[in-house]
Amino acid sequence: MSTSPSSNSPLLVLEDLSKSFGGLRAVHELSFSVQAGSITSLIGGNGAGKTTVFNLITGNLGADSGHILFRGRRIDGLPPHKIARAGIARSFQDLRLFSRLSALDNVAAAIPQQRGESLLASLLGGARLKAANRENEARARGLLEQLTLAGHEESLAEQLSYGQQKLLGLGRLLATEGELLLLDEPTAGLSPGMVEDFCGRIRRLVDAGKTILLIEHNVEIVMRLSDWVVVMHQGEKIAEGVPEEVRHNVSVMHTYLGISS
Amino acid sequence: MDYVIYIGNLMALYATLAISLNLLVGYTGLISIAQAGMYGIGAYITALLALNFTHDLLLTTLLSAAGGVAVSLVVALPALRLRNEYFLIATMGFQSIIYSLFMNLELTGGPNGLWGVPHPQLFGFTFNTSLEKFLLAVALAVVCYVLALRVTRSPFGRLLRAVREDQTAVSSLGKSVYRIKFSIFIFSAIFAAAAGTLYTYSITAIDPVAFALDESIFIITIVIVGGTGSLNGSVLAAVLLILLPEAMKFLPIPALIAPQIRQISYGLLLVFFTRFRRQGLIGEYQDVLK
Amino acid sequence: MQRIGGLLVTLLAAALWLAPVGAQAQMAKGEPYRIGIILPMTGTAADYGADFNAGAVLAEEEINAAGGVNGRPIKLVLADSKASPKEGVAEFRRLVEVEKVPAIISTMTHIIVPQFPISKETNTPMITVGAITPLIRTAGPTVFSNYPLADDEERIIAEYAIHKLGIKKAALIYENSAWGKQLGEIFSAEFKKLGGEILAEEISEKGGRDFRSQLTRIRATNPPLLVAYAYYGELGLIVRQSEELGIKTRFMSMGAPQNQAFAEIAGPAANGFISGSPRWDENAPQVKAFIERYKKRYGKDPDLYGPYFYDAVRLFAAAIEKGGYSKEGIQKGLRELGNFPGVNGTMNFEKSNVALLPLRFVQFENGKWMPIKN
Amino acid sequence: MSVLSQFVFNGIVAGSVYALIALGFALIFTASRVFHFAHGGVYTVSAFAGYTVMVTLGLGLAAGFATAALVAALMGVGINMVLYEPMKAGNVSPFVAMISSFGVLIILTNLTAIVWGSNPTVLSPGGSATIYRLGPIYTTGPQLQIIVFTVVLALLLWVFFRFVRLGIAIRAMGSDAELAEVVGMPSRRLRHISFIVGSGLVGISSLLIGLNVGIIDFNMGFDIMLMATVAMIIGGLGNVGAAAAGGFVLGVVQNVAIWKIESKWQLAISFGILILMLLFRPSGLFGERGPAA
Repeated sequence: MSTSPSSNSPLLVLEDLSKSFGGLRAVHELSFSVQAGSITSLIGGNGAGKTTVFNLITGNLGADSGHILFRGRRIDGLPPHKIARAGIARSFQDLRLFSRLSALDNVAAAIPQQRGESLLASLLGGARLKAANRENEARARGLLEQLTLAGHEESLAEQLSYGQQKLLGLGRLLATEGELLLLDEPTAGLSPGMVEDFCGRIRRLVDAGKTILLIEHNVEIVMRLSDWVVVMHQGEKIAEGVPEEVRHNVSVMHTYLGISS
Repeated sequence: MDYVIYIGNLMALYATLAISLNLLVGYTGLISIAQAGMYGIGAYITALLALNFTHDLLLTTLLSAAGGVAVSLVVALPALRLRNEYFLIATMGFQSIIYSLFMNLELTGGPNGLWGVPHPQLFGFTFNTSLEKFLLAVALAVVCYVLALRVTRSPFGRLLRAVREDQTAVSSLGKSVYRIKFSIFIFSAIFAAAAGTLYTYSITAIDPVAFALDESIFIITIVIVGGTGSLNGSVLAAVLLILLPEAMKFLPIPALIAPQIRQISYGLLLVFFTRFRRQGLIGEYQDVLK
Repeated sequence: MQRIGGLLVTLLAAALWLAPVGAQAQMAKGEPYRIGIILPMTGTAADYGADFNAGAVLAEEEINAAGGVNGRPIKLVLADSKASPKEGVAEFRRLVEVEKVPAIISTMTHIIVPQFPISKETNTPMITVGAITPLIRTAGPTVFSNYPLADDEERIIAEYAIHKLGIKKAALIYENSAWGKQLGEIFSAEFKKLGGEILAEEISEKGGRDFRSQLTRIRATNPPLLVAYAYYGELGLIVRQSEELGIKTRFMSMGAPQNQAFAEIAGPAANGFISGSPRWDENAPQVKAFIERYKKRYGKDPDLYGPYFYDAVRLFAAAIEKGGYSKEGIQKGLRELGNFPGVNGTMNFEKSNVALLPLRFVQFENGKWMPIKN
Repeated sequence: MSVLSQFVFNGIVAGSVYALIALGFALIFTASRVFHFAHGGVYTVSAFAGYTVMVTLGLGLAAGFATAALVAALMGVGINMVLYEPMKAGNVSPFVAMISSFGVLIILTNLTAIVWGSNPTVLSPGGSATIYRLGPIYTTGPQLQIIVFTVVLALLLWVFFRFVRLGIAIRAMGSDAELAEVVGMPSRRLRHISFIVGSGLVGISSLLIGLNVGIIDFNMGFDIMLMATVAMIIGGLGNVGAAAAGGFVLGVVQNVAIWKIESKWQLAISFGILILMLLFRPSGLFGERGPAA
């Protein structure tokens, strides 16, 4: 196993990852990698184990066996917040916004390494803390503005429309400054117009240097956006490749695309 | 006058206890019923120090707070791994164990408790009147309020509320939920223990019953009535709930059932505020307690 | 705020609806003499409060029916300590400052001890009843007790066991409270001083209902004597569960079991139980009359301490008559009463603030407490 | 050895009392996910109601038990209707309901003191129980009755929840309200049924326990609820049979510990066990699932 980082080594590597719940095999000997600066999509039917893979990567679940490497370092076994700090940020299918916090607070809470983030620092206060807070809030406002949420800074997250909540979730994700973004069905439930908007945003993120691992049901979007596609079925990888290859793979047509279209 | 001052003293102590508990319950979503235990730790440490070594106010307060920190570490390390009802039940377990220690250790005087605590001294000044002790309690409440306000308005406070809303999401942002909960738990224990110090000095004799489970429930009643997530609410409710039974003593209720009626009124307040007015008297939002 | 106001109004209405018709006779006229009384009316020790209050109220009613003191009625102002020192202190202060009472009756060791400094500070005389702690002796001139303290009572009980019963080995169980612990520890010390041996020492929780594991430990030591300090409810259960566990021993205690409820709870298992207390001679005519009156008023037997509260109220009434209705007058009055004929015996505060009453030993036989011959 | 066997037996007697209370408590928890502390208040009031009919009015044992069960069932379902159902409809967290429930316990306890007084009330006078000796173990008639009643009841409930459609539905409802509607009954009504049955059982238990102990008092609901909670955690949440088993385990451990440890530490031991369980086996000794994290 090679752990020496080199310029063209992948950003994220999964090696023989397995996880079962009780007797149920959710993920079985799964291996794939994500190249820096790419959009990789994870597709498969319901229960294929996609979200479990996300939970394994982010440390919300512990793998039964196998390794996960990020920038060539093992991250499996680390607690979720350390993995997030290493540069992996995720969104959730059910958003998991801080419902009774303002939109601004939702985004501001995600900014890493804030000065007043520890109890002691917040008790001591001081001018530098105030300045840092102003700066962070300005950054959060900037993000909200980018996401067309200007004017909603003080609204509670739960008071926003569903589309706005999805945007806010993206804003919170971006505020973490993570390098690898795991997006769990970012376009589900959105109007066609908003789906387009989201695709554009995802593209621009990659252009700005982010790497993206995507779970997506909408095949059209997957084909259009992805650089690489990994197909899962019942916890196992059954195919991977560039979108064209995968589209022509018969077994994929049968097990996944055939059913979902 | 001393009676009124004494009641004021109790109000200030309970305001401190309620504010410190509200940081856990209202801001962080940690429903703890071990607050009376932490309060008792401070009270016992103070009584033991004052009877045997020193009744210097600053020293006894600091050592009590240190004791509060030590005990809260013991409670927090396991309890903070649990969520919601499980956390509540674990704190109930610790509350009962702490009470049992007060009740049965030789050191704490067992059920007899400790008595004859001397008046506190600070830089050669002795606080020997009710009024002076009342002012100390008010000072503590003010310090607690100001620091709590500072905490809740800081980025750390934002994280507290974020933890209350969704712990998984907070950890996905690279923030250690455990560290956040741990720090606020300790902060809360420090003020509960300091309130215990002043309680000991104002009453001069302590016993285990003052720090039993009922006391924890009373403190959480103040927090709920005042409004979870509202510091002003905690202060207001501390004043009102101490005043309520005192005021009821002046009502023409038959003497024999008046005490039970007062207890029932506490029960009614708990039911009313959890069922119909979860934001408390002046709480932030309808739904903080959800 | 409005909600709280509404609640108060509702409670007030409920209280008025529940209020019983005043039972006080209107013989005495004028502004009443007020006496404060602080009892545990709620919480685990509420059964004490109910019994103690019954004794005190009977005295209040009788005094007033008989024309009061100096033609004026007396009025008890009841306060609830909730068996909590915090409340006990608050109530003491409230009674003195707001209710303006010049004298207070109080009970329970952990309640009265923090009240001592306030009694001294405000020069308010207090009679403590049944709080048996020797600390009362050193609490200053304002603190009185009309019940002997544990160092006297338990010493005599230990002497009785060793000398009269000729038993040198005993097991001990006591209530896990300031009251029970002091009784138990003082008995243990006195018993050992006289050459006795304590085979086992166990506690019972106030409000506890299952003492089988403690008693099983005691059973293993096969004690010829089991000394038990608990109030009558728990004490009755201890005796009953001892029998159910096959423990064959003689029981001994202070006065707590001397009432009807104990007899019912313990049943025949209590036969041979020896109780030593400064309690009355049941055959004395004034005592018989008192028990009759008590039964008529409450439909049950008096407990141990209730009659001492009855006497405490009468002591204050007599002291007011003698020394006047003021804090100083009442203290002076109490000291000058001479031999006051209490229902429990003759009380005298001339030399000491603690009334010295001789102990009487009685034995349980078929549902009744019988005097021990010789 | 004779001492140890007596300790174990004492534990079984104490455990059957915990188990009896924990049964109804767990049944209600299974259906509604509420820590129904007011159960202790229902226990107290129903005991006194039964006492009034049985002793004060002299209508006999059967009438006493029927009254206690009826009063308890009505109170239980009433509390559910007035408090928990509206909270559920408002999507309020179960621990708010738990605090509310504490309030109801305080109210019922003190109401009992007002109506029936604060002195212990004698339900069965001393000397009325037959004492048996089984080898080195001493016991009484009422103790054996309680143990048998508890074991039979626990088995019946276990069968009910495992094999009867209604029982399976109630168990399923705890985790997923829609699942329960498979039996064609709204989940609301299923919860009402659970409150009626769980509370009715505690009504019967209150008199049974009262007859064994000999006395009842207004304050008896508090301590017993603490122990029932510990029993339920030890056994495993969401499983009625496990809660009963937890009661027995708690009783036996508590009493056997006293064999070697001073009795004053009994309470601390019980809660120590609780915390160890929460830490190392949060799903309980016999539970199927861990805490919903």
